[in-house]
Amino acid sequence: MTDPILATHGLAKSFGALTATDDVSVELRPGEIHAIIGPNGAGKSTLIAQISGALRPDAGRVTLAGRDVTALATPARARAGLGRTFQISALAMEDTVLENAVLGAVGASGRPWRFWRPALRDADLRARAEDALARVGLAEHAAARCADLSHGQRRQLEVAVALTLRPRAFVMDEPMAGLGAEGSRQLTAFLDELRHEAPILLVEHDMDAVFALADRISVLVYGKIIATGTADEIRTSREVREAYLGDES
Amino acid sequence: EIKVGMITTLSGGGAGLGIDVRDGFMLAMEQSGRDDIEVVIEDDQRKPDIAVQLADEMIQSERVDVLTGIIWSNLAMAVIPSAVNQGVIYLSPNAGPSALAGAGCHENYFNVAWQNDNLHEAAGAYANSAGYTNSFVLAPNYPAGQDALSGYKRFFEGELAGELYTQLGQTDYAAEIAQIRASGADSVFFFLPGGMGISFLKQYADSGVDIPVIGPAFSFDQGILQAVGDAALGVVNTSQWSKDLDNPANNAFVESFQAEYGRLPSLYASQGFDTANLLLSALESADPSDADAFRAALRAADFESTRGDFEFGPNNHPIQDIYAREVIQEGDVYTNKVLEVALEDHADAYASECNM
Amino acid sequence: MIPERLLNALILAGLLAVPLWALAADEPFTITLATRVVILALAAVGLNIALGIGGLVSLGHAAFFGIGGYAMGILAHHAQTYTALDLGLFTVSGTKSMPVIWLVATLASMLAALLIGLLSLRTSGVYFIMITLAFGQMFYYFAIGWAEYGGEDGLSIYLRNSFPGLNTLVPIHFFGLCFAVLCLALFLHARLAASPFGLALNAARQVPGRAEAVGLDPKRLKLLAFVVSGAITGLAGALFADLNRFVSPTMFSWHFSGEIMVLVILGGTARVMGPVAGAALYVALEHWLGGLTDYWIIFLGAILLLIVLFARGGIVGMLSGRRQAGD
Amino acid sequence: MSFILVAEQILNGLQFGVMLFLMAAGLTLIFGVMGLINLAHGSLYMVGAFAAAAVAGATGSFLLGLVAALTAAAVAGAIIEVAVIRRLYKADHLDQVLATFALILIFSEGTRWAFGSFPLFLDIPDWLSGPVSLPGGIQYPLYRLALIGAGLAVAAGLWLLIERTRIGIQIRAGENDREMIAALGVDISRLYTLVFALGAALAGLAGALVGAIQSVQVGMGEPVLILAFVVIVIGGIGSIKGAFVGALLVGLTDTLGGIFLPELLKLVTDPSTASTVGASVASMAIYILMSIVLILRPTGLFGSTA
Amino acid sequence: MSLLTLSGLTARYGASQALFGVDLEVGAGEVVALMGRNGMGKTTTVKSICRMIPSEGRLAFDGRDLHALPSHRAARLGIGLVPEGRRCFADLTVAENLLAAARPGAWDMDAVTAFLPRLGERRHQRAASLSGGEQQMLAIGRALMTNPRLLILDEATEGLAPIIRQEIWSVIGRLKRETGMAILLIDKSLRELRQVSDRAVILVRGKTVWSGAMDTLTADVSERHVGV
Ligand SMILES: Nc1ncnc2c1ncn2[C@@H]1O[C@H](COP(=O)(O)OP(=O)(O)OP(=O)(O)O)[C@@H](O)[C@H]1O
Ligand SMILES: Nc1ncnc2c1ncn2[C@@H]1O[C@H](COP(=O)(O)OP(=O)(O)OP(=O)(O)O)[C@@H](O)[C@H]1O
Ligand SMILES: [Mg+2]
Ligand SMILES: [Mg+2]
Repeated sequence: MTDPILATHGLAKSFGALTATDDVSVELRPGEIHAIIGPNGAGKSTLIAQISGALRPDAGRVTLAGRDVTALATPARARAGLGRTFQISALAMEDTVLENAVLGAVGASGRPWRFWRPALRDADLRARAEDALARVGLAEHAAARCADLSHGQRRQLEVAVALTLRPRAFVMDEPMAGLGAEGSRQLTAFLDELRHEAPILLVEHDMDAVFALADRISVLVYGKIIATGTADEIRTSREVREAYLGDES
Repeated sequence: EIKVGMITTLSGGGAGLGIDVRDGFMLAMEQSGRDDIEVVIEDDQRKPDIAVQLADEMIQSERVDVLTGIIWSNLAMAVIPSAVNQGVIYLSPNAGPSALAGAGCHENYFNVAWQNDNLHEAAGAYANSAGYTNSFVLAPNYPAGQDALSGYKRFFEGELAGELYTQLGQTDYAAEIAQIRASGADSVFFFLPGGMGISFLKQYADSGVDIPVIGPAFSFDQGILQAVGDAALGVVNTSQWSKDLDNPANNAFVESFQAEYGRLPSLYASQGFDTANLLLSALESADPSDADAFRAALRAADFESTRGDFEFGPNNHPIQDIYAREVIQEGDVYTNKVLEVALEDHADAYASECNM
Repeated sequence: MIPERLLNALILAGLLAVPLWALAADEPFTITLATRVVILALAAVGLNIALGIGGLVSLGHAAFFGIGGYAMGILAHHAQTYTALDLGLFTVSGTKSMPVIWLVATLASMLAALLIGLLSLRTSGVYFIMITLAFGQMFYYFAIGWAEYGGEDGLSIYLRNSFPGLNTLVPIHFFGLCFAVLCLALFLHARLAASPFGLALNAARQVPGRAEAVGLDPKRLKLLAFVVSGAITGLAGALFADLNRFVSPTMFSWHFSGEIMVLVILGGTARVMGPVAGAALYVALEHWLGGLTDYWIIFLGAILLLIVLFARGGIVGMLSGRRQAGD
Repeated sequence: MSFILVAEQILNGLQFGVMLFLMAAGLTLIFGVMGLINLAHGSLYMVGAFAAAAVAGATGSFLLGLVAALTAAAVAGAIIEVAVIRRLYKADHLDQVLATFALILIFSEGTRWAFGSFPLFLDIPDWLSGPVSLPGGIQYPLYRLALIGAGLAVAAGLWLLIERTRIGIQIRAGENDREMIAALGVDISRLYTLVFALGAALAGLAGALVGAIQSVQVGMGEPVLILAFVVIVIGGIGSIKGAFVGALLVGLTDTLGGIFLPELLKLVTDPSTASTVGASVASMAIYILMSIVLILRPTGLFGSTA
Repeated sequence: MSLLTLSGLTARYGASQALFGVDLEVGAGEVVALMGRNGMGKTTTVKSICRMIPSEGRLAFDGRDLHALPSHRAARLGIGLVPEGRRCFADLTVAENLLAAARPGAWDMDAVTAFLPRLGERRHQRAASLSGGEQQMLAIGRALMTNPRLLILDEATEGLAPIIRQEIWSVIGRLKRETGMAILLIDKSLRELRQVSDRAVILVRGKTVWSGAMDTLTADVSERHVGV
């Protein structure tokens, strides 16, 4: 078995009396999509926040390609190869699609301290951004203002910005949220491709997408992983049905 | 055709003083009947940089012969040195910072009001004559405030029960009044111009502390006495002018001012009036185009001042009597009554440092 | 509607044309007034970098303006009185040379901006507005109590400082000097806004979380913007002091911070020429209305109010019609 | 320094704080509910003081003056809200800053135009004037005690209004999501006008109460405005409780700082330097307090972290 | 007579037009599904009905022209909104959230907490600390407190765990059965929509392209316009 690209080791985080994540260890191996599912308030976003560096864990470690990144702040983790998308689109709404993508390229270049050369005339930055936009199918909207995009297009742009980082691992918090059936299908197909570029840790409530994509699924309930397994194993687990799936599918 | 530039404060909280200076000045101009004098009036908003800009305008564009009007020391410090260095005559109707009386004096700068320390010095002298031996003194923490306390201390011969600097623009003096109450002083000297003085006096009167208070005229002037009300009654203050000074110039001034503007004149109005009359008297005998002659004519101060005798010392600052006045009530109106001369033919302390 | 580029060119050309006309018509004061516009615009260009691109609503920029002013005042005062300036470890002599004064003013305000920024950037929103105001007020009260340099009376410098090759006492020379500095600052702003740094800063204002997620540190970006911004406003302060040949604590007052901000908003926040348009209109109003009535400030207020209510995006926004999100 | 003096100074600090609270409560309410930085709040304070002085002067009744102050300020507030502020809710915060700045200019000069350039007279009514003796031998002005009482009563009333009444709940809901509360059938415009008028009335009341012991003059609102901003920022914006604690902290710091800092410095330097340097530091004291609070707690003492 | 009538409704966000002619009717007691792909104008239609954005065309509720009314007056006519994204008042407790919206009628605090018992249990908890599903319940309860004649649910099940989605659907079913309230529903799950709705209206690019009884909606039509 190959070494994991991204792994958490016993992550724990409490808010006062509430334990949001409790000894969570998950691994993301090359080429796979690892889905995290669980009831609302189970601690999924809290887990993502700890992986991305937005929240400091009370205990536990995060490793990226074998390197311990627990002590690094968010920007440093991004530079170390972690690409994330947000549950609620976080884009610079006043700017154009291209500018948003170039922003990712600026971050990836690690040189935001250049004040003289216009960013949009920098061939490297631009190439990187345009490439990412083309891959998510937003190339012809490059000049559009982000505020004028539809919900689905914004989700695509979220992914494109993460792509400009050429990350070693993706972390995605509910990328399908708010997408219609058709949008979900398209994004599902895209993620299926993307996994070969870098593995994806996927938090999602859309079970069709999860069962279609995930190589492995972990179920988080009350901050604890109660089960990890293939789609079929999870689908049939009684515990998971009671806590999460109900009598669906 | 002679052009006079007046830069004074006509808007905002300090506008009352500027308006009085202007009105007093213009009254004299009108009474002179001369129509060859043009007065250009501009509002400095009590901002030094605006005052400087206006001075530039007056000098460069309007090409005035004489500048006047500034109320506040800090604005005066911003405008006067550079204006007089450009050859313009400046007549101060109000501010008299020590820096311009001593080493910084200038042949083109004439002060027609007082050097800043004068009224405080008189207060110190009055405190001696009233038999006080232990004073509590307070003033805002800025140069004029520091000058005020040193002016008082220069003449006061007793001990200091306490010395406090308050914040500029402070409105609540409860803490200071408590200090005064606890200090065991037999008199209080304060210099708190404008609204600060009103606040202090009202709060002092209500506090039950009954140590007698002395201050310069600024907090007891006609313009603000009504706002202080009863709290000011009986307080002794020092001034080079008073409404009830009995001389023909003053009687005529008080009467004509009241007739023209429908209110009693203030200290500032008298200063504006005197400034204009000084200017008019000099214009009688010389033309501003002949600078030396014109300066000599100003120095002669050959005019009827509302405060009686008036002459210039070697630094072009007044030598004059300063009175102790008491606040009284005349019908509905609060006003002042002269008690005694606190300092006679008083000159300022900085004249010796001036060499022009 | 005029394209913004053309409008920008027109504004600059107008600002240059007025003093040239005044020179021909022998109206030296108009040149002084134009110089005042240029210098206030420069201060506002500084703020516009922090406020417009970085979203840092600083109500303490008077601190830098004042520091620049006092740098000039102190150096020139010591040169004028032939006294040495005691810096604790060593003493230096004063100077009347503008380039040296500018350097000191810029460095001093950068240093102050660095310190104030480091502390203030822990907060955001209204808290940021107020903490910057607090720092401004601290400087203000410090200057009032600083008896050595005149306290609240301030410092007068009898002769304007010198610049090699120019006679700064001639109004048009000094205007040209200030105008050149303003043009440099405008150019800097324009380049900065389009640069990777500007893009990153702009994103850090709109979506700090996203900026972090692509490996950028919003705080450091904003701190740098604040420092650059403070430096430019500080330089403007030095020029302003030289224009008036006078410095006083009012340069530190919160009114001044507010006024600089009003210039930016009036002209159009985040627009390159906004500060220039704002300063020109404000100074013109202040100058012309003053002659009309004692209560002219009422009219100034009313005009400002009408502009906010009916001209979204400030003067430049109104004339160019280019919408910006958030207008 | 005697116990009596210290106790009296603490009372003075409290009284100053309570007055600041009246100003700050309206400001924090308006900011919290409408997200509006109302620089013109100080003008409403001034309007209150002038109305009180004018009416008390004409009728001889201080109470009528207070009523006039409340009414005038509330009406002025409502007019501002309807005529200006309402058009700016959707605009940038910065436009609101500019608009309320313009309002300051209009109000200040308008007041001067209406009432002249000289300060007005407003005095403490006879039945509240003079000192009373407190336990421990403290002589303290009755009026200032009344101010403390009035301030505390307003604080309690305001707290009840905001926390316990349906209007208060709706106001707080509007703070969270203005569009949503309207979509649920609450007339948010009216509620806003009401909140604005209420905030204005509190400012007007403060102006009138303070006007009796200070100078009623044009521009009197500005220094208090800055202090009130300091208060609400220390307390945490939008929090009535925060405004109360912040006001007391600022009141005490400002009052005690001005007195005790020079005394402390006298221990290490000569009295004259001590009093000037002490006064300088004291004038910075509240700003120093505020920066320390914000550096340690970037959203104030009781501010939400959002 | 229909309760809500929209015809030829247009709306824009600043310069960009979002609705180009929406026709929609909801009769008393009827459950209507508003369907369409992402960005087709469903939420915009809802915002127009609730007077949160300006619009033009015919927009009437119970015979009254809604365009003449501000948002709160429209709501008082009896339109209850469960908005996209829940939008509970985060700093208020559950009880305060409900109280803020209360209008006289059969749905009062007791009725709502009896109908949605979880809200009763969480009465004193701040809305911000509720789980996503509970917040959704609260949003529904809050809309009920206004005693609406028409309840609008915009993506009421988005972002919720499957088990909670089922709970919400059963609540909607109960509302339909037990109260006979008219309901306008937006959701992406066609299966559940089919179960509860009487009629469907489909929007494409801000225009009504299809409307009819739910059981006449063929797989072919829904595939073409909605993507499923
Ligand atoms: N900053 C915080 N302070 C206090 N409690 C918090 C904080 N952030 C999250 N929580 C709580 O921690 C728990 C886990 O929240 P989290 O956002 O991780 O859930 P989730 O699994 O992502 O849910 P969902 O599927 O609804 O997005 C919740 O009960 C939440 O209320
Ligand atoms: N605030 C806004 N400003 C500008 N355009 C907007 C805004 N909100 C929505 N739009 C645009 O209006 C159109 C309709 O959006 P709307 O939100 O009504 O779609 P929807 O059918 O509800 O989609 P979804 O299923 O994603 O919720 C979209 O093109 C969208 O980009
Ligand atoms: Mg989540
Ligand atoms: Mg929608």
